[in-house]
Amino acid sequence: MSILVDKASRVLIQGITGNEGQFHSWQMFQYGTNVVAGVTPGKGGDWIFDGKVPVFDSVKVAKDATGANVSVIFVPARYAADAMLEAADAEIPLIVCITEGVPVRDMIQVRKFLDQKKVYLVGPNCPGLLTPGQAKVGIIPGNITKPGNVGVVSRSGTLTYEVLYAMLANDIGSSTCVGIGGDPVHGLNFIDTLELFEADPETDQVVMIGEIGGNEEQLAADYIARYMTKPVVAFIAGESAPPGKRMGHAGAIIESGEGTAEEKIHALRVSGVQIAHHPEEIASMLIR
Amino acid sequence: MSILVDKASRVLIQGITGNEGQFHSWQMFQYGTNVVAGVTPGKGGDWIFDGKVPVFDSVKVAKDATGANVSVIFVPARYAADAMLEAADAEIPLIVCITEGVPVRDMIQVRKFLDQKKVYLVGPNCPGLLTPGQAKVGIIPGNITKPGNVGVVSRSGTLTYEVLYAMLANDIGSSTCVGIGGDPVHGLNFIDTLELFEADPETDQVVMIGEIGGNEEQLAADYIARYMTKPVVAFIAGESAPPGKRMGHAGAIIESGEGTAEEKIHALRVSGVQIAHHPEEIASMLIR
Amino acid sequence: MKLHEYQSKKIFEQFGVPIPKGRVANIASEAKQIAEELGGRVVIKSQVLVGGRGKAGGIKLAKDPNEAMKFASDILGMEIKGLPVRKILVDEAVNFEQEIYLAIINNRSNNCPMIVASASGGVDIEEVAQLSPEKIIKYNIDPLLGLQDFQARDVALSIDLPRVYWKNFIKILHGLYHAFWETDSTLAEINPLVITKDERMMALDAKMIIDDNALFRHPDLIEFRDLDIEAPAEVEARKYGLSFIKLDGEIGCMVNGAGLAMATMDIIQQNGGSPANFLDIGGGAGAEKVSAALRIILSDPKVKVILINIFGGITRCDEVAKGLLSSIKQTKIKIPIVVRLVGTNEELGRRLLCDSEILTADSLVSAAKTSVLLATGGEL
Amino acid sequence: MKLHEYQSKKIFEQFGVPIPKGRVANIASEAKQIAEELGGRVVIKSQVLVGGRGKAGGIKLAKDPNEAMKFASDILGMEIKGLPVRKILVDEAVNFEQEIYLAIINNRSNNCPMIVASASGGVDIEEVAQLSPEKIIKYNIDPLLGLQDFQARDVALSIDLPRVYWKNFIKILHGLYHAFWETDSTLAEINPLVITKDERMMALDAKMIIDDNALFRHPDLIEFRDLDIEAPAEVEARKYGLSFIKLDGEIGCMVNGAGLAMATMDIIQQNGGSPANFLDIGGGAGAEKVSAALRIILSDPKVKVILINIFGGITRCDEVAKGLLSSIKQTKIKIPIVVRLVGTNEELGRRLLCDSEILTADSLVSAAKTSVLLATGGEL
Repeated sequence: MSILVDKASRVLIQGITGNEGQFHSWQMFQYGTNVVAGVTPGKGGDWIFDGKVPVFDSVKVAKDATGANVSVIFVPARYAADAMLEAADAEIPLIVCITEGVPVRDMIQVRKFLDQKKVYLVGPNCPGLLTPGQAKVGIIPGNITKPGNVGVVSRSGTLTYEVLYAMLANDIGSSTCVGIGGDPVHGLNFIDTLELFEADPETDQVVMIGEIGGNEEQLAADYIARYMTKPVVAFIAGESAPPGKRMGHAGAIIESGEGTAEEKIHALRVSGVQIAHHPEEIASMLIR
Repeated sequence: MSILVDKASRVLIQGITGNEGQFHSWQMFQYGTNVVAGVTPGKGGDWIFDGKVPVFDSVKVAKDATGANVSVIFVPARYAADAMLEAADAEIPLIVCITEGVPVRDMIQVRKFLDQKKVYLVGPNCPGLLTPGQAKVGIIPGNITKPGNVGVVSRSGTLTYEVLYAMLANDIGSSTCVGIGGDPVHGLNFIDTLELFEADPETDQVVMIGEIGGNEEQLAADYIARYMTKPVVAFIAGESAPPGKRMGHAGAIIESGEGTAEEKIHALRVSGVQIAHHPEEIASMLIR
Repeated sequence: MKLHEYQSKKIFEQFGVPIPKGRVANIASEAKQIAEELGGRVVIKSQVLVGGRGKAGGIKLAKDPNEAMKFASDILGMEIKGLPVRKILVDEAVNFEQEIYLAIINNRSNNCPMIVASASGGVDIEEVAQLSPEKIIKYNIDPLLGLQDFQARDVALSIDLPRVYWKNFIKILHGLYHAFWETDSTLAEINPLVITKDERMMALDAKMIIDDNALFRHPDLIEFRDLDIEAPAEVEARKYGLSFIKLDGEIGCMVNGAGLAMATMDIIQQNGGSPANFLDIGGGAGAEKVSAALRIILSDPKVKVILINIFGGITRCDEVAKGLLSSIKQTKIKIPIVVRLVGTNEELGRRLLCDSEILTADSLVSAAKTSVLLATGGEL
Repeated sequence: MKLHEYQSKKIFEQFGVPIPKGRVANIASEAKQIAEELGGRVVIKSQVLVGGRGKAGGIKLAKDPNEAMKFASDILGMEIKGLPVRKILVDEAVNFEQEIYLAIINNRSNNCPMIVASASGGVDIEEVAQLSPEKIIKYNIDPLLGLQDFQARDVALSIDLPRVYWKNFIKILHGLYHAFWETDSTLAEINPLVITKDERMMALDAKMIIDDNALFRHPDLIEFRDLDIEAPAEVEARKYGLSFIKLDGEIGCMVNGAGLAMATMDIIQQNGGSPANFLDIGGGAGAEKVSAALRIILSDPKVKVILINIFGGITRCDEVAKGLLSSIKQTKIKIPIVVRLVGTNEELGRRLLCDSEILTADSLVSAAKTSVLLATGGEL
């Protein structure tokens, strides 16, 4: 069908009554996502969206009451770790943290705790997930893609939209789009997502959007060479970036010569991945 | 054969050059235990026991060099947690901590770390293990028991010796004796040990020595009723103890009416366990 | 190590748990002065390490400084459950709406700290636990991760705390947790945590127990040990590293190992006697420790017989025998001593004793029987 | 946030890592005075946030107070890699036997802190890492459990540290680890950690980078931010929550999202142009943020064209258009602006712009091509 989320996903939103949370929750709701609950501590008992979605004080209570199995987090950065831990402690199997600016130390602790819990985390600092026509779980605009056979995985936000938009202009849709986020410590990585796409019968080919910093793309290249049967097209942003300067994402630091765009492109090319020069070119490299 | 240790066990001793460590290591060595290494940070390169046992600076190095698969810890209380963590980190599968007086907070952290590592911990504050004629791993005197078909498990130290001694006087030997220690937070418990004895073909019957405090004996009673096919004889110390006073072991606190000797004896009796009135009586209740 | 209320409150305050204004005093006139400083209405609280102080008359509400002085004087003269009151805490009187119970203890079954909380705090919390266990909330904390905000909120939710107090409650619970963890406590308890009429929260009472084994990490807390409240014999025992507890019987016991010591006491009781004490000389005790133990036992005039049960493992029987002999030489001991020695160097030990007046037994049961016989005036 | 050496040393000292005696100064006479206090021989170290200070002449050993004053005066007049030296650190000169490298950073692959150590510390550590990677020890730390003594010993063993220094080294490594963890650092580095001729260990140089996202937890550290060393445009950008980095090209960029901003720069370069900056206005940027971004770009006189690429998601295209129009109204902008707007409210945004002089493009590639053409003096 798709990976991670579909129309059966029962979505809970942490921070549903905040400014950003409310805006995007409404977008998700309008898209047709099965939003079953919101959580804002201190606002339990309220209802939102014309009385259609109940708000709870805690994730545990919300999960017990609604059977939520996905949580999207929109709370401010300093509370994000607590929100992720709460969702994991309540054993929500898929946690998507949109919040950007979460301290690395918090994420290190969250990851260590989550690793014991066997739950999926996507993000933080990511646009979330979109399975076109079924579920929008995060902030990827719903109108820039349509159902199709291309799995999309990306470390970037608007760059992903650019790619989806170019695909749509060429009448190509996607099975699921996954924004994994660009922070140095995060949840789901390229390999995890590629594995899921490889196993998904609705996905025939994959687009992978990387950027400078770290070595996840290189590891993904290795994985692709060994295990992927489906074709992969990739774009790596940051060829023109000077080394050692922080590029908005903490993740986009070139660490002492490691993690340059050249290096990543080379590794991917060797693994048989087609490389696009710019986002719009991707669409033309996909199989109709 | 026995449980946990036998003549094939390759024993490493942490704190081998300390006062207590050296004395007991020598006893173990003389008993015929396969002592393969000692660890004392800062003394790596030395040899001990007439040049028969090498001393290393770290457990990892010692394990790599000698293939040690059991570690006994004799270091002072304030260093015991570090020693247990070091052994666990080096993935020594059986760690026996003799040291008494380890802070509870340290043990809470150690247990949490060890639970991730899948290693056995016996103790702390315990006399260790003895498989008669094969391996003495700890401080249980070697001359007070002989090979036999009785598994012995105990929260106590000298009380265990008393029981073994009475058994020996009646010509009854033991398969393995396990002192699990009386601290509130510790490793192997009664149930873990009973399970091992139940599965051990050399063990035909089990002696269990408990004391006031906690609820491990009650849980064991439940386990025995459900799963044990081998007969169990038990003695519970502390019938005469006034409530609420600390009895040497932090574990021996009667917690608001829970953990009295009466309660434990009742639970065990209901589970079909024979109860001895005093340690010497145990010998007469065992099957020849 | 149990801490007094005033000591626990001092620690709570350091960790951000609000407490009433107040100060400790040991003379009545000081109580008057503190009452004046605090505006008159105060609570005078005896500082003794036992429960049920209130019911024993050890806590009184004074409406003005003069009454404070009077009550202070009364309470400072009291004995509560055998403990003399040497110190009182003089706290501002607080009007409150609700009493909450909030504590952190170690959960032995799960090897982690556990929050225990109830909306029905106060003096009857144990009754609440008995009659309405559903009103007691228990909540485990991951010891490596520590208390998280969401957990503190869950606790607030569970005890139906009004939302307006959540923020404050979360802060207090974090404070309590840190106080518990950082001081190596085995118990940190607030009972009651009150909501005052002017909508604040504060800890009206405080109780902490510090892990004795961890005191090496807390040199500042060792000063808190209140030697006053301990029997001199127990203080002496600690000095020599002996584990000693005074009881009411007539047969003094000296044993190596806590379990064996309890078993020895049990056998004495089973044979109609009553132990005068619990005394564990520990592993590897030498002659000096043994003589100290003997001295401590003999300091109790009720003791009629001494039973010594040693199973030599680390402890060597000859060392024990030497200790006994040297003590006997120094002090003129008038009561009979029954000794059972088994294990390491047992022959050597027995040989050392055979010329003395010390009686030896070859089994624990016979040693107990002999002791009981002698204690009840019988003859061998 | 990168900290200066003197700031990092201050933190190290708080966490028990020994440092040389010394003080920071910003005038040469002060350096002289400090040298007098320290006994004459001192090292004068420029405090600028770039590597290679020594090779650039920014670190000098002075044999007496007068020389200290002279060197201080020289160094305070320098620029190192474009950064003016505003402060110097005057440290006692230390004679040493060995230079050790010791650092803690985050291991992205294992999501945990990692110790990096080498017996061959000093200025050439990067060369050591290149040529003899086996001389660099890497050691992961469980973030919840924290650094344990045995691990510190393992590190000492791995770098063949003589045993006499172990105890000291373990203390220093614990200090460094705590400094790293407690301050939310992403790097805490000592290079070199020296063994002095009189057998002490101390951190001769210190480097820390604090996680900007965690500064809310460290109000005391925010004061450490050295605005001097940042281009005014970058300071301004931070004020508005914009992520801005000055580069050397001629085409100013304004994009929403870091990845898309990099991709936009890449396309400019692929088409023969060169970007003047990286500028991410972030998600949901309103009109005010857009005008600020425009002002910042225009403050660079080298900019010949501005390329604005907005993919509206959270960001609304009409808000961006409004921001642009209001800026244009206020400032007379003489250079061409090329805009590409897609996504949320894109129609509305384009309609707002159609009467202005702003050029619009319908694809990223065409926007880049137009910008390059205009920057190189071409005409449409």
